[in-house]
Amino acid sequence: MITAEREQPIGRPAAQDEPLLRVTDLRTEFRRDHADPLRAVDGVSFDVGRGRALAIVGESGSGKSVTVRSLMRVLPRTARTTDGHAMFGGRDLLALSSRAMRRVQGREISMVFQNAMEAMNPTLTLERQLTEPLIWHGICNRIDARQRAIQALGDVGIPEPERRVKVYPFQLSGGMRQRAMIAMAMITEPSLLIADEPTTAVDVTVQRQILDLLAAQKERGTGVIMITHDLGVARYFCDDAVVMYAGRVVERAPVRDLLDRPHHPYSQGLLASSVEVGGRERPLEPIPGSPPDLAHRPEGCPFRPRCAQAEDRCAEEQQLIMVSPGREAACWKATA
Amino acid sequence: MGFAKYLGIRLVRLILSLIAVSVITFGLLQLAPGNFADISRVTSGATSIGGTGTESMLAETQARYGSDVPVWQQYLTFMKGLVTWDMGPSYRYAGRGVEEIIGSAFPVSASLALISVGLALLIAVPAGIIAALRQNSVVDHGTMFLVTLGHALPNYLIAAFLILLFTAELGWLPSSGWSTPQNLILPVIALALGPAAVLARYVRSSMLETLREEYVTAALAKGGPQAVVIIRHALRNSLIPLVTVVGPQLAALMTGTVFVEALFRIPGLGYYAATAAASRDMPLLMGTVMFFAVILMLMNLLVDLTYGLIDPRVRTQGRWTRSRIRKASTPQPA
Amino acid sequence: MSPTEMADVLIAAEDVTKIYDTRAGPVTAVDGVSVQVRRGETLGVVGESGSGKSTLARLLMGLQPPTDGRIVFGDRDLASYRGKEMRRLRQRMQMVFQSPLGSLLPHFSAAAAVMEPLRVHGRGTKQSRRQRAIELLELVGVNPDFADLYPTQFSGGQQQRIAIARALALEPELLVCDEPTSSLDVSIQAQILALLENLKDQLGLSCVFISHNLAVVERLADRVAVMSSGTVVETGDTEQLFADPQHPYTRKLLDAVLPVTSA
Amino acid sequence: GMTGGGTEDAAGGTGGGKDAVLRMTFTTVEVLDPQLITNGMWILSRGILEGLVVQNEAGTDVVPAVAEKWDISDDALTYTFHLRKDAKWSNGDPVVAKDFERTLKRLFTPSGKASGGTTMGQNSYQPTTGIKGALEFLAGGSKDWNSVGVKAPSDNELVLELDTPNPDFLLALTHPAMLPLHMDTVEKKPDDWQKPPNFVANGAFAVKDFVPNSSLQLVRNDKYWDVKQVSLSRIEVQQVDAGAAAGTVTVPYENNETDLLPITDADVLRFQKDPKLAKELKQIDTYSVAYLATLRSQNPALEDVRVRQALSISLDRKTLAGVSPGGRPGLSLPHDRVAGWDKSLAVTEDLAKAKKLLAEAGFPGGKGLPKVRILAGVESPLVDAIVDQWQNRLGIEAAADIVEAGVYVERRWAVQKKDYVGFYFGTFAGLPTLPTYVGALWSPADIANFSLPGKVWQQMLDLDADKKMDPAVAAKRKAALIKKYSSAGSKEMADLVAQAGKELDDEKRRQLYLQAARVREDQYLYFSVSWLGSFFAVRPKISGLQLRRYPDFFYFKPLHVA
Amino acid sequence: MDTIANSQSIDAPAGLTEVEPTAATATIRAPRAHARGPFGRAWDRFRRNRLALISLIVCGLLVLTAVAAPLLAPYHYAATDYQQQLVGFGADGHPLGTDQLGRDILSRTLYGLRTALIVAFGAELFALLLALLIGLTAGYRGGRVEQGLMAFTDIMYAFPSYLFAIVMVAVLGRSIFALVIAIGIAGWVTQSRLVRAQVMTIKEREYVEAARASGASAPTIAVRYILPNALGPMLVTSSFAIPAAIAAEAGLGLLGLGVQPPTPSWGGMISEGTRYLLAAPHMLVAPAAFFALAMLAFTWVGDGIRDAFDPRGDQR
Ligand SMILES: Nc1ncnc2c1ncn2[C@@H]1O[C@H](COP(=O)(O)OP(=O)(O)OP(=O)(O)O)[C@@H](O)[C@H]1O
Ligand SMILES: Nc1ncnc2c1ncn2[C@@H]1O[C@H](COP(=O)(O)OP(=O)(O)OP(=O)(O)O)[C@@H](O)[C@H]1O
Ligand SMILES: [Mg+2]
Ligand SMILES: [Mg+2]
Ligand code: NI
Repeated sequence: MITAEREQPIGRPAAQDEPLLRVTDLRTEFRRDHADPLRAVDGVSFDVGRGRALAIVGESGSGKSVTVRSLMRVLPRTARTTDGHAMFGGRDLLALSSRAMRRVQGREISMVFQNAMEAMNPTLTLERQLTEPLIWHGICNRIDARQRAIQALGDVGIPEPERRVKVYPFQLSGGMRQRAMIAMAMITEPSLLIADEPTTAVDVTVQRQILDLLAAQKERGTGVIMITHDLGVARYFCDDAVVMYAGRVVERAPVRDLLDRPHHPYSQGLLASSVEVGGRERPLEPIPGSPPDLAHRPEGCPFRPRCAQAEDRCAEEQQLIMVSPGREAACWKATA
Repeated sequence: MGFAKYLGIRLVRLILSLIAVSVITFGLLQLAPGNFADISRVTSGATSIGGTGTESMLAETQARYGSDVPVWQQYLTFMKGLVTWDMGPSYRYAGRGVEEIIGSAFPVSASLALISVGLALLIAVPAGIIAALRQNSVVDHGTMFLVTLGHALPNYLIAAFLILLFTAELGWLPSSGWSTPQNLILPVIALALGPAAVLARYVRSSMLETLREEYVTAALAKGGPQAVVIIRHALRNSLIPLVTVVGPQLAALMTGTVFVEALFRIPGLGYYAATAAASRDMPLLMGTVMFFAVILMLMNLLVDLTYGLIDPRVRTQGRWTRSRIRKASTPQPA
Repeated sequence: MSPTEMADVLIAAEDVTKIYDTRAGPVTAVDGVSVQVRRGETLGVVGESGSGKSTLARLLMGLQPPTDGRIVFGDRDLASYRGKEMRRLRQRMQMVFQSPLGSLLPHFSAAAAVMEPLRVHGRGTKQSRRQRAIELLELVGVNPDFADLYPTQFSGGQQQRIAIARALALEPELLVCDEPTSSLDVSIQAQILALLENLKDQLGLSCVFISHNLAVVERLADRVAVMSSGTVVETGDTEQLFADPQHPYTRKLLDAVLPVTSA
Repeated sequence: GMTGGGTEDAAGGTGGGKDAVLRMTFTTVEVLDPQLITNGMWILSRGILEGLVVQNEAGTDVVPAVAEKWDISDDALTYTFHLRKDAKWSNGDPVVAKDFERTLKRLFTPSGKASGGTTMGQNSYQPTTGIKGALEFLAGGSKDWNSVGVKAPSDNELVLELDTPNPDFLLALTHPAMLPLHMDTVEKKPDDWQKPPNFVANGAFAVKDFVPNSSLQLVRNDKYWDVKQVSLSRIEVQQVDAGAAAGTVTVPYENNETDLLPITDADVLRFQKDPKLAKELKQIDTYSVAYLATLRSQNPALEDVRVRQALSISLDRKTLAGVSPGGRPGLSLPHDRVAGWDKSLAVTEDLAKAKKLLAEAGFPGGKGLPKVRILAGVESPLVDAIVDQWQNRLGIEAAADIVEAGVYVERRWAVQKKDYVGFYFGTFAGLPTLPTYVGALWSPADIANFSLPGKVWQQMLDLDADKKMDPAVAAKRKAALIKKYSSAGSKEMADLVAQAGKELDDEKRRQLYLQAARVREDQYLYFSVSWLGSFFAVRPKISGLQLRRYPDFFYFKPLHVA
Repeated sequence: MDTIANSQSIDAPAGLTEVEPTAATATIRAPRAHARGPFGRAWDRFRRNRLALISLIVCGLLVLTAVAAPLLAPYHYAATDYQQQLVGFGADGHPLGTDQLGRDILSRTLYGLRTALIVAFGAELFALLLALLIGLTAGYRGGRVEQGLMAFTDIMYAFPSYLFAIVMVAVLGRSIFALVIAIGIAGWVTQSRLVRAQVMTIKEREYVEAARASGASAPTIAVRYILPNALGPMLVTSSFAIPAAIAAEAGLGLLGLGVQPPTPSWGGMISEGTRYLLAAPHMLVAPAAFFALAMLAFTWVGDGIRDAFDPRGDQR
């Protein structure tokens, strides 16, 4: 539900008529036995532009995956999206019938998972799995689908695609597997690609190749949501970024601006915690403490217990507000 | 490791195990008190007209049939018979070769077992799936209650109740016999319910586990219709571990079920084996025990091979063993 | 290597090879590797997944015997230690693992986990051991009030701290850390790295630090060994190696690094 | 199963109805070899194989069968049977005297794996039959077939010679052991002769199909010499293990799947209570005697005859008889249906005297007497009831000791430990004549053996077990032990039986046997507890059933199905 | 990796935040969290499972009933009454009727419960001890020892247990002790395979490696580290094995290898009951019903234990 006093999200200037995806006030909770539901995503809003990549960064458990799974409508059975809109091509993804949603899933929006080994069925050949979306969506027949599968594998740089299409996922190396996963996501030429930490399971050298592969897709106009907790990845690949903390968006900005000059103390902390090659002389300034337990969310600003700059007014939570054009942060400090 | 080599090693191990089983069995049987001649006198001869219980006669019998040869020699003779599939005549079923008895009774037990396990699967798989899909719902609990109940009653009791109900009360089905298809219905049900319960519980937990797998989510995210995803992605993978449970169950049923066979007058192996044990019919007993061991071990081998057939990870990586990929989840009671 | 340098070496792997016999055939995990750790020095080991880093760590710790070559601790071949002697030797070398939860016994409270190595070696009384455990927990930054909680009741960072406290309990000379931060969030990773930096300086530990994260290794190590498919392709002083990588593989690794800040 | 249908056929008359089918239930049949003690032999004698003679309607005498008539020599030692010329095997071969000779030769040939299928199974020959030289030949002592009293001088003449005169010889010939086999087939197909269609019968019915433990199908044997008298065209036998299937055995009957069925225990009570079923219940008391036999023990408590007597006369046998339907108080070891039985043998219940005897023996009120056990191989309400009576009436400690069959047979002969005294429980039946019930069943030799003190019996066992000792020497020593230690009663009984064997006068012989039996009863080494009966459920449409007390109970031949 | 992080934040006690060694940040200190070990948490989860809890109570009641059988039973189990043979339900003084000797079925069922439980628990204990001994040794020692022990286990696995039972009962006599051994031996094999599998998995855990690295001896590791962690799954199988043992006792009773009559056992009573199935069906009802009840209760307790030890149980 868009609250009246809420401003339009800014991720992209509203000049172009509509962003590819506009998420507003998304809330998702988990049912629990003998306890109140657990709010994993608590009023998240952002835009994804055509041909642009949005990074969602944040610590483990901050709600990144639940956010995108809510959009994709592939939540665990115990989860339920209670609120929000996700406007995509004039439709609200969250309001579609499950039938209608199925036509969007895998065709217009695809997802790349963190660990291809787990996200691909070990007992089906690549061909079966790659052609599934084509056949399910009635895009083409089995024979053409096979051709397209081979082509897609070739596109993501897998050598000998004709042979590889017949193998099982576990017969590929980690890097190739992840590429195959991307090929599977791209085979229907979706306009939005959601990638949930697509490179955490692979080596740095492979990570680079995969990011380049995704960048090529972006060039073709595909919008990308990329979840990562590696700020280097965000900087390298993405255009915009949202920083999540405890189910909330605490900062929203173009990636470079965010990393060069973070506004929210949490973003600052993340940056200060990052170790990077060549940064040996810079002293490490870790954020003290650990992320909040969502079941026991602190009053007021959720970051307050760990925040070195916390003040009395932090007992009341600040909304996400504009701090400069194209940038928003949810901190009293940021505006001052 | 190549398949041929793997198979070779497994077969060698199987043979060594069989030799060990035969030695232990033979040894144990030496310990068991009583012998066939005396027992048959008591059991069959008890009401015989003019059968005598005189000491002299007994001594004579013992001298005549007594095992004069040393035990090891008897063992070797037996093993030779086993290898040449000519174990000599049974004592109790005199004039009938042990191998002939097994050869005629095993197909009966085996077909009964196959049909029963088939029925058990027919009950268990849908029940397990429905329960898993509706986890913690009334449907789930109801289904599981019913199947568990099937497990809570021993099969001979179920068999007796079935006879009471369908034959004595309703008169729908023949009580016993082994000649018409109708004869199959009751014993198959009696034998299937227990395994069905175990299997259904297994399917359920395995299905629950698979449904949590990321690739199921991934398939749904590709826009797959739920039914297709469940059948192609979830079901198939959750049935793989089921093979390990079905195998031994099938083996156990195949080698016969004493009471159900007796109750329904089914000329199966279980009844032979039980009567052989009770009457110390050594050749038949040794024969059936060894046969049981062979079947069980072959079944285990078959399970492993089946694993290879249905799980490409095993087949193509040359890891012809299920232990590596089997989930370290708590097994169900078998 | 000069004799004086030799004297300084705490532990050395000399041309060690480790071949695992698996059902799928032999796997050469470590292939003719030689590395040394001098006293007070931290040796960083980087390399891609499966390059044999963990195997090397286990070999150094004497948890597995090498297939070939030898590990020299002090001046003795590890293989020459047997039974009790070996167990006594273990007090001088400790290890921190990748998975913080996985390396703590689920049914041991934080204090019990830290006391356990002391108990194993029969050090002190129950009270004194507990006293020491509390001190250690404080040292690594775990509130001693929570000493009686069980591992799952702690967050990942705290679990790793407890694991570090346990490793320090016996006051080892050598600490082998196998990717101690790679399962942690950036913010928590920074905490643990800061802690390790501190401890190293305070206690003058010799350290083997394994990671696939170049930045982390750069930060903590005095010298770095780069591993690729079971072999060490390059070793050198950290600064030198990062500034001027010799081996193409090292260069490839460094090229793939994505900077966070614009520099 | 296999409801044969067509039972409606009402032709009923001689050789009439085309499809008069009898469906009956029988116990499990292992093999169809009359020369082995198995369940199978009792169905062969009902009309599949026919011997020289068969029993008359009451089972008291014989009537001609394959033998048309016979002559008995004056010394009563030689029987010459004249075989009927029209007797045929089901394959058309004539039944000739040589068939009997060859069959009996097979019977008397010590078994070995090579000898045509007679393996370690019990040989069913009844030693009391008394054919000359048979036992020696069987025991392997003689290899000369000519020494055995079986001769076939011509196709139609069979001569059987006896060791001693045996007035029961003809009845003994009705035992399955004496049935003829088609020896050509047996010898040609040593492994397969029992399998249909190989099985060659000479009785009213031939074997069409045989599935061990499940079913047996018989069809009228058109080659049978008296086929005109056979009304049934087919018999379908369902084999049921009454032990395992207990509780549901009557279901096929009530479900109209079988027409003739032996029933026991509670099912009898249920049938008796049901007005309709009660009419279909047929009872016959058998020659079966349930008895207790003293176990040897290191503890001599039961070696005092007063204790044994007390235990026997304290029993309320009337109640015991009520425990199993059809039972009657077991008054003596010989059944009262045994020809010549006399009330003088009957035990009298006397609880007061029992208590007195116990006190005299040094166990006043049962004090000091070790727990008295009853060793049994099967559970039986009778055993429970005896234990119960001893405890409640006599005030002693008692317990049932039900063991597995193998243990049972072994323990019966062993010397029990010091804390174990008691009896084993058994049932037995024999040819219903005094010579059998006194001279053969629980023979004087048995009594002598059983009267030995535990310690001496142990020496006997040791002699048996000593493999190194020359058997002749061992036998001698055993004989010496028996001579020295067996009870006076057993010796007296042996004398009486020996005299009776030689006595040719019927009444005198009877008296001698009765005297011997009385002496045996007074030893209380064995004593009867119950005489058993049998029940059949028989559908009213079945007529011609002639129930006898023998284990083969009835012949198929006279049966009709309406 | 992520899942670990997730479960941590879920399990962290209220407001539990850590103190930095460097930063003296004032952290909100919640009241001290209650220390909960794995068994404690398993019990918490178990308690919340209503079916399992009820089943546990039923099991408890069954045990109590078994203990108090002499007090509860109106008659001695062997007391006969020839005036009242085979009377049905609700007869005078015999609410569940009598058997063929006029013995009270209620009393016999109660005493039979005793036999069933003694045999089942005894056999299970025996099997468990054997399984632990062999499984732990095999799983921990590895190499030749393991191969030897597992080959032995495999052989025993291929061995029909009824044969064992017959020989055991034949050699040892029909006693509770013989039954315990016979049934225990049948159950031991599967369980020791399970222990071994457990040990193999646990052995790979880093905490075991950590223990080895800190110089713990092999027996210490096996008993102090591996055993407690293998216990959860073992408990599950044990609770499933108990009904199986009850069933086995019943089965042996049917073969005539059960406990010595007149001591009642459910197996014996059921087999006796089936003999009078048509004539006196009431003889079967009580033992069969009790038997089914015990089977269900123990099975569901097993289910509950399994769910309680399932780490995902937290997430539901
Ligand atoms: N299946 C689930 N059941 C219950 N709670 C869940 C489940 N999945 C996620 N959560 C809750 O939702 C919160 C957000 O989880 P999410 O997976 O979105 O985090 P994330 O930001 O993706 O973290 P990571 O970087 O570790 O992937 C978690 O803290 C957890 O408490
Ligand atoms: N116990 C084992 N048995 C068989 N093979 C093993 C074993 N441990 C490791 N390997 C193999 O040895 C190789 C090196 O493994 P190792 O764990 O040392 O690599 P690593 O560099 O630590 O990798 P990672 O970064 O993934 O931890 C791998 O190919 C691995 O599969
Ligand atoms: Mg995530
Ligand atoms: Mg590693
Ligand atoms: Ni992660």
